Amino acid sequence: MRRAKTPAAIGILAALGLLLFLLPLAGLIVRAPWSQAFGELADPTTTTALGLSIFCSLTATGFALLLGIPLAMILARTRGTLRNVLRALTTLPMVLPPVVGGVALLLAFGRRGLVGSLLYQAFGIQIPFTTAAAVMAETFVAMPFLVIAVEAGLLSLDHRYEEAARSLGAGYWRVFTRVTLPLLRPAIFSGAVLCWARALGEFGATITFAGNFPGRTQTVPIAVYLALETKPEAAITLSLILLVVSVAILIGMRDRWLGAL
Amino acid sequence: MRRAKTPAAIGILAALGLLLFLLPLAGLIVRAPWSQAFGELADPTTTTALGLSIFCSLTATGFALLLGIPLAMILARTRGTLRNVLRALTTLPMVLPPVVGGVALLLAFGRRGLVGSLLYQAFGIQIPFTTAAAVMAETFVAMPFLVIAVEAGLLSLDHRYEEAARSLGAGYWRVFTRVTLPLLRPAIFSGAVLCWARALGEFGATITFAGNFPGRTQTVPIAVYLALETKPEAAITLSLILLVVSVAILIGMRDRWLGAL
Amino acid sequence: GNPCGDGCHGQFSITVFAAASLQPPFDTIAARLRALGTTATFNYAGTQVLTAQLTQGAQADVFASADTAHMKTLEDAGLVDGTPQVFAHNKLEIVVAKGNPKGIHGLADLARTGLVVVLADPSVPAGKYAQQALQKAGVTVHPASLELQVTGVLSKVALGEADAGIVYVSDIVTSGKVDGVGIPDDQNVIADYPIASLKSAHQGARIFVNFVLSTDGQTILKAAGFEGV
Amino acid sequence: MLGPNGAGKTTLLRALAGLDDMEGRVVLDGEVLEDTIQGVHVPAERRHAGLVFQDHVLFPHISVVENVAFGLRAQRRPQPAALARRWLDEAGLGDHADAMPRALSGGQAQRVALLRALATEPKLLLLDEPLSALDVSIRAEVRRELTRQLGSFRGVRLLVTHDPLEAMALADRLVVLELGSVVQTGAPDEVTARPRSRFVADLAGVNLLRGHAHGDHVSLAGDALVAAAEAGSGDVFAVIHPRAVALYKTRPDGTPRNVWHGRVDSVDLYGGRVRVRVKGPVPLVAEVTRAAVQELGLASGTDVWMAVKATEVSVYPA
Amino acid sequence: MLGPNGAGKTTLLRALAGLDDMEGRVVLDGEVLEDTIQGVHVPAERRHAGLVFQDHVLFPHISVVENVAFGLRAQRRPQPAALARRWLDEAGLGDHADAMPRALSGGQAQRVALLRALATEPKLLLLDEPLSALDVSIRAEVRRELTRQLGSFRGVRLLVTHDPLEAMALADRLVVLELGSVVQTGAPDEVTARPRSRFVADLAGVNLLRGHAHGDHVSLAGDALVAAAEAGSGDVFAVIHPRAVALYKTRPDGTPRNVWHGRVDSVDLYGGRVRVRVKGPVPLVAEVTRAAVQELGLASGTDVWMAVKATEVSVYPA
Ligand SMILES: Nc1ncnc2c1ncn2[C@@H]1O[C@H](COP(=O)(O)OP(=O)(O)OP(=O)(O)O)[C@@H](O)[C@H]1O
Ligand SMILES: Nc1ncnc2c1ncn2[C@@H]1O[C@H](COP(=O)(O)OP(=O)(O)OP(=O)(O)O)[C@@H](O)[C@H]1O
Ligand SMILES: [Mg+2]
Ligand SMILES: [Mg+2]
Repeated sequence: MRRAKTPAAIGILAALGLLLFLLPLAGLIVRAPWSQAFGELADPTTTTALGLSIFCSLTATGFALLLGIPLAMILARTRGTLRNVLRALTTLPMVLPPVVGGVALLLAFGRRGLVGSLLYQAFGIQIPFTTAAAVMAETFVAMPFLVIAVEAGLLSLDHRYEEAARSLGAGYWRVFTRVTLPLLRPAIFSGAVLCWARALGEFGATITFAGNFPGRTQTVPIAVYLALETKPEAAITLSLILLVVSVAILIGMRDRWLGAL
Repeated sequence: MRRAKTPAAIGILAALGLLLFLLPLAGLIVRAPWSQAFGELADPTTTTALGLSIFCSLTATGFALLLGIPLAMILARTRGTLRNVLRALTTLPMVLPPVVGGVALLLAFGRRGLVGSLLYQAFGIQIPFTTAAAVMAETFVAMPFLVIAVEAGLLSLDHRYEEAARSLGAGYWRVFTRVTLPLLRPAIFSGAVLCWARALGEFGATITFAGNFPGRTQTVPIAVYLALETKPEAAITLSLILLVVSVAILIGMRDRWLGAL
Repeated sequence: GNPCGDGCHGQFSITVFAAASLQPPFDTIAARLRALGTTATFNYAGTQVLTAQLTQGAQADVFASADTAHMKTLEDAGLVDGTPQVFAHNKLEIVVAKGNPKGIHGLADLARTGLVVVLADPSVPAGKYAQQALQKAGVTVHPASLELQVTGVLSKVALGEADAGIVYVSDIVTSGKVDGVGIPDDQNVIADYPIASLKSAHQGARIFVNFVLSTDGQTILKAAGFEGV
Repeated sequence: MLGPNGAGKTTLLRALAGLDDMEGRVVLDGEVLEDTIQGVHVPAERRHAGLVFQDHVLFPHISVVENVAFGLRAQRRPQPAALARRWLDEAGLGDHADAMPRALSGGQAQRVALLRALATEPKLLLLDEPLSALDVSIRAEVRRELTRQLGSFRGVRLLVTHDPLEAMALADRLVVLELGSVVQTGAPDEVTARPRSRFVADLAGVNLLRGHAHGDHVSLAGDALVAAAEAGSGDVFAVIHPRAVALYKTRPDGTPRNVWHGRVDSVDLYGGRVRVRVKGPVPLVAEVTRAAVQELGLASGTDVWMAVKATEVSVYPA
Repeated sequence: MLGPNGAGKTTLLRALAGLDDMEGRVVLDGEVLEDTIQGVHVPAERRHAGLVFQDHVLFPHISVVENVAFGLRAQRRPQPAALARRWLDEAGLGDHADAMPRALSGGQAQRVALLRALATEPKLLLLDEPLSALDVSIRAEVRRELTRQLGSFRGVRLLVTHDPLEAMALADRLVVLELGSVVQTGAPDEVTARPRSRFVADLAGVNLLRGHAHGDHVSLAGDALVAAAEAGSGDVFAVIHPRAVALYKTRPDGTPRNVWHGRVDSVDLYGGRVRVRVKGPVPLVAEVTRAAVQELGLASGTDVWMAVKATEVSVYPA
């Protein structure tokens, strides 16, 4: 296809936009004490935090998929004001400053919280300060991205595929798993990537709701924050390691998953 | 259309997902000292912070539109690995812990930063700790949402509309403003909403890069953070005010803009 | 008398970078100074954020830190004008829920099983001091969380998630939502709060520093739970 | 089933398949599928109704053979893939079994969609304009395949089409739907011989007039009269085949008892012949030879006389 | 312009409109629009080429009149909206001027798309299967409108179609494209009288055979011989009209010099007549009456004899 030449103005604006992302990154890379990077990587604190971060963000993405896809399905078939209200509610965790999100989670699921107090009295279970709390905080903050992407995918889905499947005798679950989910794959995948990225960088809600304990709730962003306090260079290195890991995963997965359909 | 009955399992999962959003919100609402809410609203610190938050988040959204749409256009027509790399770069600010994002912005645009030092030496301009810095921090953190949404919109756009316009004699800018932008409106709008919501809740990068000066850089999330230190009830009230404002705007705008097309 | 000593005239407008925990007394001090013609603008944040901002070239006249280590960082970077002066001390206290339902009377009680204890991380000053205090008392606790800020400890106790923690006296005074259990002086650690005017600060900086060190300033700080110098 | 756009053909098929809400009763081979009054609704997946859409709607994410096997798997038949492959082989599509649907041409895809529906051995086969999305050049081929497949299919077949050729070629019985109700039904020959609506007349390619019969003539709205052999009485339809309409430059004197004046509206090539649409008190389409068009110098706007023998007008009650 | 799927018809139109990259030279009224060798490329927006797509592609976000006015505004004509409204009024679409495109029926939308292109008074009008997305029932009407509009249009018109009727009705000159190159060009009658490819023969509805001429007969691949009046010599095409093919149950004795045996492959209704496709050494399609089909009991699989008079075989060099 022959397109009109892109005017310089568009190119310049795009370049400015890209610079806004690239310059800070360049700043980090220039200032990072690369000689220490390997030492940092060998540090058990780093590897533990990295492992926990990856575990928590993937688990949170898993929960977001489990709860978010059904939620998006309900949203997509709701009509009128109710839908706008539900949608706005889903967008809330994005507007809420994460620290307040953490406080809100404490008020709901903490030892004295609305639901948490019942759990504590009945089973002696306390959610905060556990890895489960970190996963929950990340799910809370990151799930909206998945829900919004999947809902958009559902709205643009051609429902005749599902109808064809039903008329071929497929019941709900067969249609859902063999037709709906595969057709939604691009939307689910891009939503999951956004969700995962957001969960990986989550800090405010996690520290407030789950606290900070190495190996249990200390994810990389929290470790980075602590390192900023005592050894800022290490913090920068740690952030870069997080970036490299996530970029590698992003580039690696995108083609494999989005390319196929 | 007659759909298959939604199995209970889907409904239950969706309800669980919704509860994850609703319970914390309920927690906030139950615990908020409503008697103080009006006093809080009358407090000039609150109103100043709210005004600044709205100004900064809207301006940041404006910049994100100005830079992000061209960037998305370039991304949408790039192919192969370069595209994956550019896309991953655009997703970075989401993965980066916000405080590190703030440090990165300082390293790039601070008085001693890569570009900031040049600006300072040449013009005596210093970006950090100004309202401009707050806007920049919010743009940095929130723009990816817009870029991703607009790029997705561009990829699913039927380019024959643009071709038809060209063959009718419309030059680049006429096609862009009269055809491309109007057709992209739903994508641009939903991207802008996400971007705005994220900018409104931004805290870590803003406090690090722009500081915490009432009336200049103290947005609501920063005011909330400070209030958490000294008077937690006020922090909760303030968050709820932020929520109400943003939900009102979200519900109000959605129908007007998305309904039309 | 004149709080700023000699050579203090006219209208000044200064910028103060101060640790977030200093907000209540410093806001009062600013109100008093404004009556005398000096307007102070504050940038309250965590000490380490402020340090990062200052080393990256932030323009400020006064820096009030919650510990000496960060002040030292700035001194080493050549950003401090003159010698920093300690303007307040803060002692540690055990923070418990209102009414002390768990009956905690000393550091030794923190080692009890079934008690949820939250401390600050050893890499932040409050955490480091708490660690020292526990060492002096010969107590080993298993904290549920190592908070990044003192306020994290405070709010977890205030919200009932934790049964006890170790914070500064001033935090408990400011909060009003929790009770404090004193730590004997032989186990306690005293935190120093240094203040300094910065390079290229103008004259108003001295006025602020002097007021903080004056009797009036010290009274305000004491009311907020700090110990004077 | 035939009907103009928006008549409700698709809606009816979807309701029969259980995909749309409806009011009424559907009984197939004695089994009640739907009964609003008694509150019966058999869900789509248990109706054994095969549905073929206008544009194939093959599942894009699985191979052709898996598409055909989809319904077999849903029915838990043994060896679904092998069975699906057999269906494809029989239809001469075996080579494409492992291709993805997007690699097929439009005609192949539509044939696979038909096989996918047939493979489940439905009791009811619903086809919604299965050929209309195809190019004219491959339509004939797919129509042949469809005829063959439908011929050997034993259940009830319901085909929606816009195309009269298709309807005549494939149908045992025509149902004409207009504005949501059935207006005419019967064997193809019957229906086209006695059209009861403009739509059917257009499909059959004949002129339809409506009027009131008085023994040997029919009076139309606007005072025009049409002489007919045995008109009967009451409200009637009158049908005149375009081939029966002769055109003249001047008023003809002759046996034809119907002679009207008019003005040529359009001239269209139609196969080897030409269809001339004439406006006037009795608007008709005449089918004449190319030679006649040149001889009479017919073009849009020309004044002409039309003559029709009374015996060529067939009249039946409205 | 005609051609099978994937022949490159759309690609050619797009290249002419300046929307696709191409190699070669395009000259319109003496103005060089494209010349790869000299590096000339006039961008699409300055070519004055009106393009009409298969499915209208009206801008969905502006009203019908604004759609028509779009090109006028781009050309900075005075009073674009009033002018656009005039075009719509003339075409009888004035009532829909303020409607949004999605409120139009398919036929109306396509007519508006045509007006949108015509309103800019292009020097070159490119139409890519403008009728193929329409229902059969409204296609005739839009075709009439198209004929009228194209008749009064003075620039170069290039119409792509799959439909032979459409081609005959609208074209002054046919261009047949296959596999990216022009295979035949000329007036419609010439092209259909002497098809040079299976595609054209199918369109013309005739049987095309290819072989080697030896005076009074043509030998086909596979040893079959076709007697023809004046075959000439060398590689030739032979054309036989389906109406010239007679069918018999037993081997006929008579004047026709060409008698072949075959087996019926399919029987299709075609208007009032029936087309019988026969497989055999010389595969042909015969057009016979319905009565003949019943009399001979023709069905798929029946053995038949075909007879064709030598004078009905027209032969011309390949
Ligand atoms: N019997 C009916 N009862 C209620 N609504 C009807 C009925 N028939 C048709 N409709 C309505 O008419 C509209 C058009 O119907 P439908 O799409 O079935 O027409 P169609 O005959 O398939 O047209 P096309 O030829 O364009 O495919 C639909 O919105 C449908 O809801
Ligand atoms: N002359 C050519 N040079 C290079 N590529 C060509 C040429 N002609 C056709 N193609 C390629 O063939 C493919 C099909 O072409 P195109 O879509 O133009 O076919 P078409 O004749 O319009 O088919 P349809 O009848 O299905 O619309 C395109 O991918 C095009 O790139
Ligand atoms: Mg339909
Ligand atoms: Mg094409």
